[in-house]
Amino acid sequence: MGQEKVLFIVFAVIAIASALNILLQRNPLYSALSLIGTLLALSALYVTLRAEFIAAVQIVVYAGAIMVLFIFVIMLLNVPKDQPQVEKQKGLRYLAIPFAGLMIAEMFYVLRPIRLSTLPPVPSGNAEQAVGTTWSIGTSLFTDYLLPFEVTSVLILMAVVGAMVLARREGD
Amino acid sequence: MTNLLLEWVIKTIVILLILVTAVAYATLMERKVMAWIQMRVGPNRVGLGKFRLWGLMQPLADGLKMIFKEDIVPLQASHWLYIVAPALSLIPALMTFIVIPYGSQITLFDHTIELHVTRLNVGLLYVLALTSVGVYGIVLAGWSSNNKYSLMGGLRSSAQMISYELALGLSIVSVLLYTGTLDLVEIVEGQQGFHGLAWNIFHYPLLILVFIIFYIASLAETNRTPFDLPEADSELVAGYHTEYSSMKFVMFQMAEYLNLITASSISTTLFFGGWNGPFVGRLPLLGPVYFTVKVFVLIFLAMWIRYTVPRFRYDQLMRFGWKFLLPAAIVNIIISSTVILFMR
Amino acid sequence: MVNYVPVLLILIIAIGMAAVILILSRFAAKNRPTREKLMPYECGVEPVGTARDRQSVKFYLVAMAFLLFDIEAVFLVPWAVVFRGVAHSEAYRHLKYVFYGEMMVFMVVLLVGLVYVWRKGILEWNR
Amino acid sequence: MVPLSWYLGLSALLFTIGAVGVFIKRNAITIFLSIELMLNAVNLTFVSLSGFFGDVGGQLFVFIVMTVAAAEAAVGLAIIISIFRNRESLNVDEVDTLKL
Repeated sequence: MGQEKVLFIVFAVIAIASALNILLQRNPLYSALSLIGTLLALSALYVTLRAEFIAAVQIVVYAGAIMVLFIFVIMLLNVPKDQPQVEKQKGLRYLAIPFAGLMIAEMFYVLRPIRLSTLPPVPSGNAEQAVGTTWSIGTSLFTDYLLPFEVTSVLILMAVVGAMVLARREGD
Repeated sequence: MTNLLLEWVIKTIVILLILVTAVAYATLMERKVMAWIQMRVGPNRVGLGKFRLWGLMQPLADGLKMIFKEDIVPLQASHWLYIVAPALSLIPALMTFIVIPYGSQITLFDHTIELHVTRLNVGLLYVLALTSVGVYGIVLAGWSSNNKYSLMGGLRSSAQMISYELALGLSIVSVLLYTGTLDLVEIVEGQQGFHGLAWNIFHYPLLILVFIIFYIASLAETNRTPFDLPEADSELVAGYHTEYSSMKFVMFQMAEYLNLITASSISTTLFFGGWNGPFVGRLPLLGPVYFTVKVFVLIFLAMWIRYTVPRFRYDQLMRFGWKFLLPAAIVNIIISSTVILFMR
Repeated sequence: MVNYVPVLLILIIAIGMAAVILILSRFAAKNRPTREKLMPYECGVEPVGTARDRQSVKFYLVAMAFLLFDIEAVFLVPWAVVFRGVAHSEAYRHLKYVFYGEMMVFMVVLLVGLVYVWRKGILEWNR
Repeated sequence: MVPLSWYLGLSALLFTIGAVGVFIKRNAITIFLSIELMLNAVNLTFVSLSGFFGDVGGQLFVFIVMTVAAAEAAVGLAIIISIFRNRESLNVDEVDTLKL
């Protein structure tokens, strides 16, 4: 087995194990920390796919900002543990397992015919501008994908205003 | 491949050993500098046998003392997180240094050795990513101790770190506008001209302002005094590490000094030409020397500031970060990009 | 991608180092716990209440503002990296003002956000 | 080299775990975390297809998805905070009425 496959398996196992741990933990803080484990493993997988820039951004934005926000909220609320467990739709829990099995079966059915097994070679000469480098992201984001980029700024502005209105109390 | 791997392993271990020693002596340097500024002598007793050696063995004695301190895990603490938190703070701090170039290349036994562990296309982003992950150690230490001072210190500290991380990131963007690359090796190589004195800060005068913003933000990022609010001892005892003792406490201290060294190295790389200096082209061994000298000048500056400037109040700190540094960094980006657009 | 191997290497070494230090501190020193040592430290007084209490929503608001401006910084990075090359290359000559203008629009929209946060007093901590 | 189907399989597995989390968890924050996991699973698909087809578009899409996830996290957590303030609970089964 090649070195790449070993690396892939290691990171895939980390990703899946911490993803499962999200569900197994009762305390949301531990769930959030497990999700960070998945995010880091995914970032490593992005590197194996030559998406270095996205891998770095994954850590800066996801692990370094979004999850910090989650952990802040969990720490600020500090939900008492001994809450009565109200569960109105009991069936859902038992529906989840066959549903998951169905999805996995479907996935194997769909993935079976895919035969692509190697990444395309890096074009020689302009490795600086190959897919996945900062240069390729920059040049296409600000030309071909200009509209989504500009709309993003408006989305962020709306999120600032919305979150502020929702989270602040009157006279706070 | 195995050759390359061996070279990496050796380089990594050497770098780590140098870093750990540098951290140990940075603590001694801190106490000496503090002593000089306050017109005292500072630690000067611990030496080898009869020879006092100006207290040069002090870090060793401190280390031994800390190892044999009792390791306490408070009863109400979240046991696991309490133990893991210092490691989460130390590991990212140790990992940053591998992308920083400390020399060009030297030839040893017919074997050319590049004086950097590795070069990444996204080197600067790698550094930023590790900085942003460093928050977790502090926030989790504060939470898991189950102590009011720790929690408050951890929350305040992390809020401060993320606030100044913005100014840090945006000031780096101004540098990127001039260098056009995220690769730190390339950034240093771009400053080689004019007898090794074409440092970015001389070449582009606007970067002086950027450097000031960057330096202040990195001081705040490393939680050093004017910005050491999280451990303001008059209000929060020792902040997030109130409950920590023994080597766990040492790990937080190591992380703090490592971050200081890293921040100084990044400043050197981005603004002061990295390993560049006169005659470095003819004598590559001068590279690491220049680099070390520059880094230590910046560390000395940080210590000087620490013992000269009084501590901010928390509201002043947040106001300064958000209402002064952040807009200043943004204005700098606008000015720099306009200059580049109409340059030539 | 072979350049990323040292990252993995140092991650492993750093984890190992941290583990060794943690184990060292566990076994090197004598451990004599008493009730007082294991209590939360509150300057020698018996601890009052619990630390698992609700905290000010201010911290959430600051983290939220950080998150959204961090996104801005991340968008600025690829732009800054290509900007000089675009502004000075012949191939992109007709595009350089577009490159400049679009980022200015982006920053103005986000500066409006900063002004909003500022005016709403999120950045004030002394009230 | 690692074949494409491995990446896609991993992504599908992670997505399934996230979906199951939404089903079986009753804590609003954990459900939210599961949704983030699903977003990440899809991101992995985008990045791997982008890598294998040599097209940068997929990676840009991931970039945009991250922004949207950030905006969503900011607003979603604000909603959770205000729900918790009114009901003293994070259990989604307890907040199914529209009136206070």
